[in-house]
Amino acid sequence: MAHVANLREAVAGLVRDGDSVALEGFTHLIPTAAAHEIVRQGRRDLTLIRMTPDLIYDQMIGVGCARKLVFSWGGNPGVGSLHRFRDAVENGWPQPLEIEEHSHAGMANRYVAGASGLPFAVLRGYVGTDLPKVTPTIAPIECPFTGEELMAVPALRPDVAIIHAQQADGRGNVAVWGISGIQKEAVLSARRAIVTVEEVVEELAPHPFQIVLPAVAIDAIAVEPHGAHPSYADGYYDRDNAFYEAWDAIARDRGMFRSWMDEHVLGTENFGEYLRSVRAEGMVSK
Amino acid sequence: MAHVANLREAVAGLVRDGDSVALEGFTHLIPTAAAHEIVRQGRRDLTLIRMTPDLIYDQMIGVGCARKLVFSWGGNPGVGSLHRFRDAVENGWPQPLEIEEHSHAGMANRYVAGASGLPFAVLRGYVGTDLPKVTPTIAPIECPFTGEELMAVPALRPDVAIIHAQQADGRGNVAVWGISGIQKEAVLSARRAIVTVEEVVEELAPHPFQIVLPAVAIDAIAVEPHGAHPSYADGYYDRDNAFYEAWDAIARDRGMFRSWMDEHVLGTENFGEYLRSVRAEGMVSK
Amino acid sequence: MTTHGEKAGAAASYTADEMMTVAASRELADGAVCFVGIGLPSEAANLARATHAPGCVLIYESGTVGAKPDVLPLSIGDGVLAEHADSVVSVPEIFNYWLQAGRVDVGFLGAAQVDRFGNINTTVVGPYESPKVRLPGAGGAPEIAASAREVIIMLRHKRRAFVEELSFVTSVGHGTGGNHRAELGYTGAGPTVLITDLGVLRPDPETGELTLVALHPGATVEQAREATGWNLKVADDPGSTDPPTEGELQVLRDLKARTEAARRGTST
Amino acid sequence: MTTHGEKAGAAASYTADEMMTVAASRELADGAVCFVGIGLPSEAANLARATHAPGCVLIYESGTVGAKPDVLPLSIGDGVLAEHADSVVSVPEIFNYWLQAGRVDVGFLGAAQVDRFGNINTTVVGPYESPKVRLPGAGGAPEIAASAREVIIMLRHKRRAFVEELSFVTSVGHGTGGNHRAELGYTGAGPTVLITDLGVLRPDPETGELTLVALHPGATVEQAREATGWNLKVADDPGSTDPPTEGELQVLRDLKARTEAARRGTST
Repeated sequence: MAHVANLREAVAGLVRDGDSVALEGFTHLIPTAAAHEIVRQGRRDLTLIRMTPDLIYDQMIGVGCARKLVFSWGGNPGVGSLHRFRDAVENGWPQPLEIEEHSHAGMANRYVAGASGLPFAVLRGYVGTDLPKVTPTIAPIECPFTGEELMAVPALRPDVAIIHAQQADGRGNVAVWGISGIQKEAVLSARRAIVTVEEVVEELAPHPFQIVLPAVAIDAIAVEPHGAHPSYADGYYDRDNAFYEAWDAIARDRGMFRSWMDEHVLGTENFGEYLRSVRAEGMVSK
Repeated sequence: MAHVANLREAVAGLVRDGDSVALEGFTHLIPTAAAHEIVRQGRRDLTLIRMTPDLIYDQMIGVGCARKLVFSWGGNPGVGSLHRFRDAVENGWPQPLEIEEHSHAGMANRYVAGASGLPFAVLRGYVGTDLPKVTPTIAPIECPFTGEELMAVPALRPDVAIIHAQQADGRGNVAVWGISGIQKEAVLSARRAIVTVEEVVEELAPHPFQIVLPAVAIDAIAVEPHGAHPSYADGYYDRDNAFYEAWDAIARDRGMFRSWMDEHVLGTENFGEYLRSVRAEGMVSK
Repeated sequence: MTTHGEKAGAAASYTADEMMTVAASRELADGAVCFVGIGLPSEAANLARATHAPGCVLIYESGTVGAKPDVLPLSIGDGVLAEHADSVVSVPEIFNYWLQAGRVDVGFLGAAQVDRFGNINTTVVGPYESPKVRLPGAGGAPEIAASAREVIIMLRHKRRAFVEELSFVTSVGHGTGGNHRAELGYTGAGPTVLITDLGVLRPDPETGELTLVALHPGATVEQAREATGWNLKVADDPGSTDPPTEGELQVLRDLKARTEAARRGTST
Repeated sequence: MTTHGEKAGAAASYTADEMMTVAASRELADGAVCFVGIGLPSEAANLARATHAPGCVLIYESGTVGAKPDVLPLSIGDGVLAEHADSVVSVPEIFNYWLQAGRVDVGFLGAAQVDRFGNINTTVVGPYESPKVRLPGAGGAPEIAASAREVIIMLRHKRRAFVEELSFVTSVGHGTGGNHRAELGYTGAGPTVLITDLGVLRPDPETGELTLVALHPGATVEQAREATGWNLKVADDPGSTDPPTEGELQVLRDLKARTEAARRGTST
């Protein structure tokens, strides 16, 4: 059952070295505050799971949190490459990164299977591509009624799922509106779930295309205003596009990356300080 | 793409003798107006699909529209038996009714598979029950990764799905709020879809737990105020509980059933007249 | 209508149905996630929520999670279930993401017939192809019985309901007994209690056979045997159910009175 | 920056990229349901919606159906996609209920590399285990290429992008040509057109090999051959693309100017 905690406690209590961790978000509501806290607490050997690894996974990979990445599209959305991700895959820096690669449809259905308590999901896809050659977690399966051959993928059951949402109510129910991506399935597929929110309100109001995750599905809620920076939170703030563009240069160089992380993430106590620190450099639009 | 039609035209154009037809609703937003129109137009040999066949399927079975019923729970919700359904199964009156029987979880997943363009769905269930002995559309399937045995059920692909919703907007997008049951999957699993609505509004406003079915998924929309009677439409009217209770006595007797249908459904031109007709007998609470 | 009531703090007078509902409500622990069937289970679960288990999370198969109805729902998809719910989700989600995924602690079921191993029939009486009575069917019960961590069954004690052999196994309890349920691959414990209007039955830990372990005040072992279609196993020293307290009974009667007013359908 | 423009009604001056976007936008029929990739495809699809195809239904993999962005989305899950959308659904729904179910008429894709049969690589350049360039990966492309009724690809004509052999087949076009795509069990037609900044390629109806069937104004067959890593097949009498009209160009430039203003990030 959800309880409102501070993020440091939530991460300390629920994210362990060696865990498989899914910090989800489909370019909206990226859980940056939580990712930074994992970096600050120096977690190691994580299996990072995500459909769309972006800046926060670039950061976690670059500082050496990750042993493995399970994913379907890794990039700086709207800008280009993830240089830390590429450096890990292409050059094994700072350490080798095992990868398990799927398509979006495959990853989405793996979460659905996990959230459904099933060992696998079935989809039309992968046939004729090179993905089954490099990804062992893809296998053919036959329809017992029609004989048709389809593809199966195993369920994802992360040890921990972490998402950022707009609001929680007083009972610990969590509201996400606008684009909600794979957030619901990520939370429900995981053994433990942490949600950071923009704010806690007494009662949730209806918003367009809102989903509500009941309190009983969540282990800890932490209030982290602007916690999805540099992505956006529908109803709260816009994407900090300048930051995404600036990240390209920061992440391109190992030294520059390290000193940036040291200054803004490892050198700050919490996400509020991080925001002040990057704002001082004019990197937060709003 | 959705166009606003009248219900008579929509049923005439989209529901054919011999079709498989899913009129869905999980005790909320039952598409009664559409069911009556099918009765008035004298459709025959229908395969009726529904998780929770209730009064409207009792009526359709009782007047002889149906050849077969695919279902998981058939009753007068909160009251008791469906006497016309029972008479058809127990005594073959007015004609034999073939049945294909699943659990709710099985039916729900059959719709999901249909909506997903897959030939089958997988679930945990049925094992050790007598359902697989009497229902051929249940088959074991093995997980290609773990070797675990689960059950498969074939997709439902109704020729026509019909639901009742609260609102459509000017573009033909349809809003359902409150309990939305299996309505989305029923519409998306079907080859053709008809939606009756309480009203057309210029722009949809957010409501708690609302889903929006895009216009492109719907073939015809017809405005039928109070069209879910005797069930309820969240935000519009309550359940007419007296009607559900009265139906028990009406449906228990073949003759009484027939004369009731003759008077209120077959003897009226449209749903507005039906409402006036039953109101005259004090059978609509509101 | 039989009435009872002797103990201190106990209600002066109550019906056997009230005793059954109260006894069932006491089985629900506070904070438990409970998948609730309509009718008696819904009555007992809401009594529990209004008394000792305010933190229980009631799930109905229509898709409501954390339902908090102020009157008893007239149907499984009643509007009162959605009104103050924590969330409302689709029917596939409630069965897949909540029940099948193992998020439900307690499944609360009624039945038409039950056998000595807590298997349930809600499909037909008589042969399937030419039934004597066609019942509503499976609904959500098979998967509730399969996937909830434990199952509570409520059923009025009658010989035609407590049968030697079910016409149809709709939902699996302890199967043919012993290890059978686990051998079928079910991870949940199955029926851990059957509450009737006469007493309380629990499965024998070895054989899985339902055993009368407690009698409600005024009920006798002979009554229970007579109302059971198999040779009923009775605990060596069956206990006695505490009668409803004044508080329990007041809350239950208020709930039913509000429900009856709503059922008459004059509210808007 | 090369500029063109001679025909009556045609724009006085435009870039090769603008020609490419305009040519691609013309491929989208009004009313079509189009699954749109980010970048060039999104630009072309929104140009189509703002010109000749106001009734097209744009789907983005983030879950927006009937998106009507007034500026080009900066990312696949940009807020402008949800703002005026007909509906926003979850990512599993968009892939299962919309794409896989066959509700998408046109898939609109970019690529890192393409081969003569319209197969696409967005995974790696070089060996998979030790890549020269690690690309972003599959994303939604494999299933878009698989399940859309037809696929439009946009890619700037460059020798390192138009390759004899892909390092990795991420998404299937016409496979190894001929009937191969159908033999793989795909029902959609696959890539029906590849729009470049030099011209238009369409698959040979027999072999499935991409054939240069039209050149944009000013471009030559030689340029196209030089920018293609395989021995490019050219139609006997390649046509000439109509240059952008003033209207098309105005709408495109306005769209891009609004987008650039938003990208600078001063809006709230």
